[in-house]
Amino acid sequence: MKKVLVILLLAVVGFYLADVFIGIGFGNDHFVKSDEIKPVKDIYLQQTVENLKVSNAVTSIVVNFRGFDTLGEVTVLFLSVTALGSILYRKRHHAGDRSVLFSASSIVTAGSKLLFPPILLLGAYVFIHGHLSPGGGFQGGVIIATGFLLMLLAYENYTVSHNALSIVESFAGITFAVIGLMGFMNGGTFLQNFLPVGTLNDLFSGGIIPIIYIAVGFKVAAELTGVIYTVLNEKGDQKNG
Amino acid sequence: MTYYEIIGGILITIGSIFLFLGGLGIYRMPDIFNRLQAGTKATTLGAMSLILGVGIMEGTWEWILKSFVIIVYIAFSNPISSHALARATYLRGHRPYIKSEDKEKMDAYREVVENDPKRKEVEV
Amino acid sequence: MEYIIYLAFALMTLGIIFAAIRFIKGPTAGDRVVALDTLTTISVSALVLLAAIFQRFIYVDVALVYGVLGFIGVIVIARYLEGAL
Amino acid sequence: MVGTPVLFIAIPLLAAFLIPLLGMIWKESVRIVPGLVLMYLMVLAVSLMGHVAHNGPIIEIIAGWAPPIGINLVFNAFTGFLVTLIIFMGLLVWLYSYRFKSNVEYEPARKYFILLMMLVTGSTGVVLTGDIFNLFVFIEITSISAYALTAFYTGRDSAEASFKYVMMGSLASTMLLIAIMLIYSQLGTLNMADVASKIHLMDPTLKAISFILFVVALGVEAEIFPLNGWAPDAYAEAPGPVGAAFAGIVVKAMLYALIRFTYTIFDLSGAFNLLIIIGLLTLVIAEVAAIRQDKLKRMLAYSSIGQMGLVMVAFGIGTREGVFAALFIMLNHAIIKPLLFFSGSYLVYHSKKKYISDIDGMGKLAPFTSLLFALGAFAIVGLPPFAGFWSKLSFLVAAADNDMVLIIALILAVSIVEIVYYMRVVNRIFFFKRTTGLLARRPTFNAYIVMSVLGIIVLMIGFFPDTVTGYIQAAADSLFDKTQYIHSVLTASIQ
Amino acid sequence: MIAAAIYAVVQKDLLYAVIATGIISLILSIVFYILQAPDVALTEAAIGVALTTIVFIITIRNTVRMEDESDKNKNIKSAAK
Amino acid sequence: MDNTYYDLLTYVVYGSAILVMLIGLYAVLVKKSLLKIVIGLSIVDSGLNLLIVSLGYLKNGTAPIFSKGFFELAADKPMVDPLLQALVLTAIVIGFGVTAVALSLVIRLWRHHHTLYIDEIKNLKW
Amino acid sequence: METLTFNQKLGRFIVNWIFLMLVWIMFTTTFASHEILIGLITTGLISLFSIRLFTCCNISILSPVKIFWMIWYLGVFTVALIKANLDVARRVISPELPINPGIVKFKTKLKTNYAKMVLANSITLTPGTLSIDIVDDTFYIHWIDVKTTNPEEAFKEIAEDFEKVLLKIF
Repeated sequence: MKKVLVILLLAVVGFYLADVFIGIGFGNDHFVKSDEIKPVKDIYLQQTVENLKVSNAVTSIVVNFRGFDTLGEVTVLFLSVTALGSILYRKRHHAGDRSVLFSASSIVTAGSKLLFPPILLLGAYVFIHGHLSPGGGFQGGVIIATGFLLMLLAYENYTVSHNALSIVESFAGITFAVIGLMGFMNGGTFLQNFLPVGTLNDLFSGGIIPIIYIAVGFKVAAELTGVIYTVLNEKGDQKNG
Repeated sequence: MTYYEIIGGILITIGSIFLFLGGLGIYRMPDIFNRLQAGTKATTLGAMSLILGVGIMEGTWEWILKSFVIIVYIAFSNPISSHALARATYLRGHRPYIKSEDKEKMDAYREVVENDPKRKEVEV
Repeated sequence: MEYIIYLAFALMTLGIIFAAIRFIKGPTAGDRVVALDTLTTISVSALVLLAAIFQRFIYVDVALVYGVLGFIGVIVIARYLEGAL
Repeated sequence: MVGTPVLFIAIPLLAAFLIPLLGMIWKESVRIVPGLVLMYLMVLAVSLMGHVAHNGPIIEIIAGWAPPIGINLVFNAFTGFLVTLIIFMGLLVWLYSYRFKSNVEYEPARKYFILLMMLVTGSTGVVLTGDIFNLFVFIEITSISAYALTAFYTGRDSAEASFKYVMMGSLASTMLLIAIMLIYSQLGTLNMADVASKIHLMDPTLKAISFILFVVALGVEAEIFPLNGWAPDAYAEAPGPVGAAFAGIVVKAMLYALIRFTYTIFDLSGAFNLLIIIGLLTLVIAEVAAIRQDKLKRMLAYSSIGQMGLVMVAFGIGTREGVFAALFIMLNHAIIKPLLFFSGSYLVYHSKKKYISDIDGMGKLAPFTSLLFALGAFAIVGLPPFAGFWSKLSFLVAAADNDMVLIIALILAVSIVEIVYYMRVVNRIFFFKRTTGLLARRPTFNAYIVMSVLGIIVLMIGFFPDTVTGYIQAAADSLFDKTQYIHSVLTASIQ
Repeated sequence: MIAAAIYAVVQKDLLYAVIATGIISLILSIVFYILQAPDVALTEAAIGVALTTIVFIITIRNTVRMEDESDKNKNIKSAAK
Repeated sequence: MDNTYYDLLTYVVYGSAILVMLIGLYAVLVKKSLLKIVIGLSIVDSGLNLLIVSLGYLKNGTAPIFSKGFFELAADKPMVDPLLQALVLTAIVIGFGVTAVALSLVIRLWRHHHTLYIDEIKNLKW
Repeated sequence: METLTFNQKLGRFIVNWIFLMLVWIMFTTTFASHEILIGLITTGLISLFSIRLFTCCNISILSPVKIFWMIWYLGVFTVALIKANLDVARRVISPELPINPGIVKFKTKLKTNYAKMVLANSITLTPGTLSIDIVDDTFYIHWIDVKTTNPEEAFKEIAEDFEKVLLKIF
């Protein structure tokens, strides 16, 4: 009975939602036609090429135009790591080691050893080239964290130092915030670009964008590795398949 | 139409055929190990040749280098993952489908699993 | 040339459909993961082919990342099935 | 000027990233640094308030792009008032919990203080920001800290309350995002002032739908009926200071967002009536529910929801006096409810189930705490010499000016219900015989200070209401002046 | 993708549901790619494939695999497959 | 490509995105298992992201990346909306954070009650 | 993990660096000076970090003879791969599924883990075989069409070609 009611309710909600969005249209300019409306995306696209010299417009929005959002996003991740630690916290003597029955076969271990440095390199490539190609600090950080996940899976006694993680994380976060504050130099504003912008499609272009992305990459990598490590160390009360 | 495009087209065709065969293989085979056999081999070669074909079709060295690195990754990672999967399945207690009569002899791995106290089958 | 690409897409779609059927039919977790693995590999190829169609070289990066990470996803589940996580 | 509004966000973030490092060097610093940061922010807020009073609103531009392109922060009399309030409450909560459970180990303590600081920061960001999507990000920051703080104690049923909160919260954020997308898809901008100046161009149906989605989404966070399922549990299961922080900080920030959308951004005619109806429903149902509770903290939580309903009604009146009354109630609630939470959590400190009956006869065992609780109870129901009286009076005056007789009658009836259940508790504290053998817990030194400060403020507002009404009047004026807001944001440039 | 979503919701075995969410994010990232959003596709791929899976799987490891716990026998039987 | 094709696509894309959201919502509302609820939440997130990205798509559009060779090959194509993509990036990250927190709460609940069945955890009923 | 002398470390570092630099060039597909510079720094850092992990081989792997054998191995491998796929194709398409699966074992002479891994991967990708586990130096192979269960004969059938070449490399 409850199911039927819920399905009916959802059908109504879905119908209205679909009606609204189909009314907006797909693949067309959906903004209201008026002289007053100048969608900001056009300004973004124009400024990206002309003033910032960044190839990837998404990057320029994420890091420069709306860099404050990214600061918030990084904070959300930081908070969720903290929240995870605080929720899953147990007193020291309750906490167990990682419960590994036996190690992976030598093929997997050797393979992870071989693939681990290239995965790190791929992550580094993604966040260094964030302003030139798809990707950026966040994605690069995720890739690096996934590399660590591979090592943690393959070696039962592979450990990541918690202190090292939090040091990296803190330094990266501080770098981001300090770069933001350095924008106040020369009478600027928070997060304002203070470096020369270079030329389009060059590695050294976009002013502070690559630096911020590198900081974000390190931070995200450290945070997500922390998440993985925390949950991997979590030991269930009951073992089952 | 240049030679690049012809070679690339041929490679793409071959690759897509093998990808299709991979899908068909994992559909038709009787048990998980045979499915892995079909899935791994056919899709690996399929993906490799298709990606190389795309690289050659575009014909610039950037494309070829990039597709080459994807190929290398796939060639290394795909067998590892299927190996890990096969081992996991076996250790979980699935025995391969064996057609012939002599079941003991055809399953050489069983002795290892059953003799090793550490490697007891995972309790459910 | 276009026909070849259409053919490739049709074949890949068929492959995906068969893998999806295997995923739904099961019967064990392992079979489903095999289907996932196959789907990942086919998707990587499809992404590369799409990049060629869109004529954007940089799109290949996505396929690269996908190819690298898909394998880790499979290993995660495999290690779980081994009971060794 | 000692700084710019962006420091309200930047400094706590910097500190939050620094705290793990400092904690490795000196463990005590994880408790001290957040307090120092909050004190600094308090100084900043007060001095900026002074600046605003003379020179008009401050518009902070971020990343060097003028408002329709970049994100901006707005610090005017209204937001400044709320920011000061929030940071003051944050400071008090920090002081109160500085030594709470001194046996808490290093790791949880570090996390607790980081989360508390980020709760304050997120709320401040919600109030300050001038961008819709940025608002969403800050709401998420606030809610994630709130989830974690709710589940802070492992011993109780806190995880359930928190899970409930997570479910409601994430559905709310989904709706918020859809609403933001509807606005963007029509107007092509995310800046609040820019949206407000162009809102008349928007398709009316879409406008109504996105407004409703906003109200529902923010209603979840601001505990508005019928979306407040999470609130009583969260209040009851969270640590005492956190409950106070919810009442004093989070709800205020979310309500601000709702008010900002109703007053500044949307120009819908029916919105005020909607607010009144929702507010009345919330008020009546929450007060009726409160009288049926047998646990102290749940009762306080329902009372808090009821107060929020009152604030909504006051905003819904839609006149300057109504806004004044609403802000006055908000201020009073923000000060009195933490007092009740602080003293109440000491009264039931040793009780496992936290029933109201456990505090019978507490007045003899813990006279100071009981006295403060009674003070808070008298104040919040609106007995004449205390703070709550003036706010309720101004509210009734505002309602009477608009001939809302029915509402006045209803509010008075609900007030009687409120008086009944608060008096019941006070009666139990002072005049019942002790039935359980539970001992009273002596408040810590910090708690004494905090509670005394709150009590003094309550008395002060009660006897000299003129000390705060000036600020509230300025805040109400600045909320009402929509054109000036839009103008000042859109013409802002880098100083 | 719809099929995968329905499957993830209907399936009683939570492990299969998790694998299905993996497939959802796979298809989702291809759709993002076709909609010309490579950045988003990259993010979705990176997060959805490995990270979400591991977090979900560890939760399953720590708790229980079947959705319907009342039937403990069935739980054991189908996990043995 | 002609217009009817795009009209059809409108229905397909928005329809499937909304359908996915509704399926997730269904799981959240009806299912009894906590993990199923969390899975439902993550599915809702996926659908929402798809909805937002498809809102930003433009006919014959191309990605907003001015890479090498872009100006020779595809300069006449319109750019799809970069702002929406940036917003979706943020939304994905936040969604992941919330999912992680929810799952850790699930583990906590398991420690206390040894069940994920929603009816046996009393406070969750309302 | 074992302790290493400085020379070993240096050798590994250099091999690792060169290998990663090759990968980097493939990633960036450009020879612009900036990219090379950043690449050198990044790869150097990563290889310093992973000296203990990437223990495949020392500097001698860069000798021309070994590189020749590597390329030769690639050739052998490619041929086997294509044969394997034709084989799979035949089996999958034919209606009656001509399979006779089973698991066989054999011993290998290879010593290092890397060599074993490469051999196992090659076996997985070649006709009708799938490596299931390695215990010390015994391979357990799932064979889709078992011809013999004798370890030596199985070895000849499956892995001899590869191992000859691999012994020359590692």
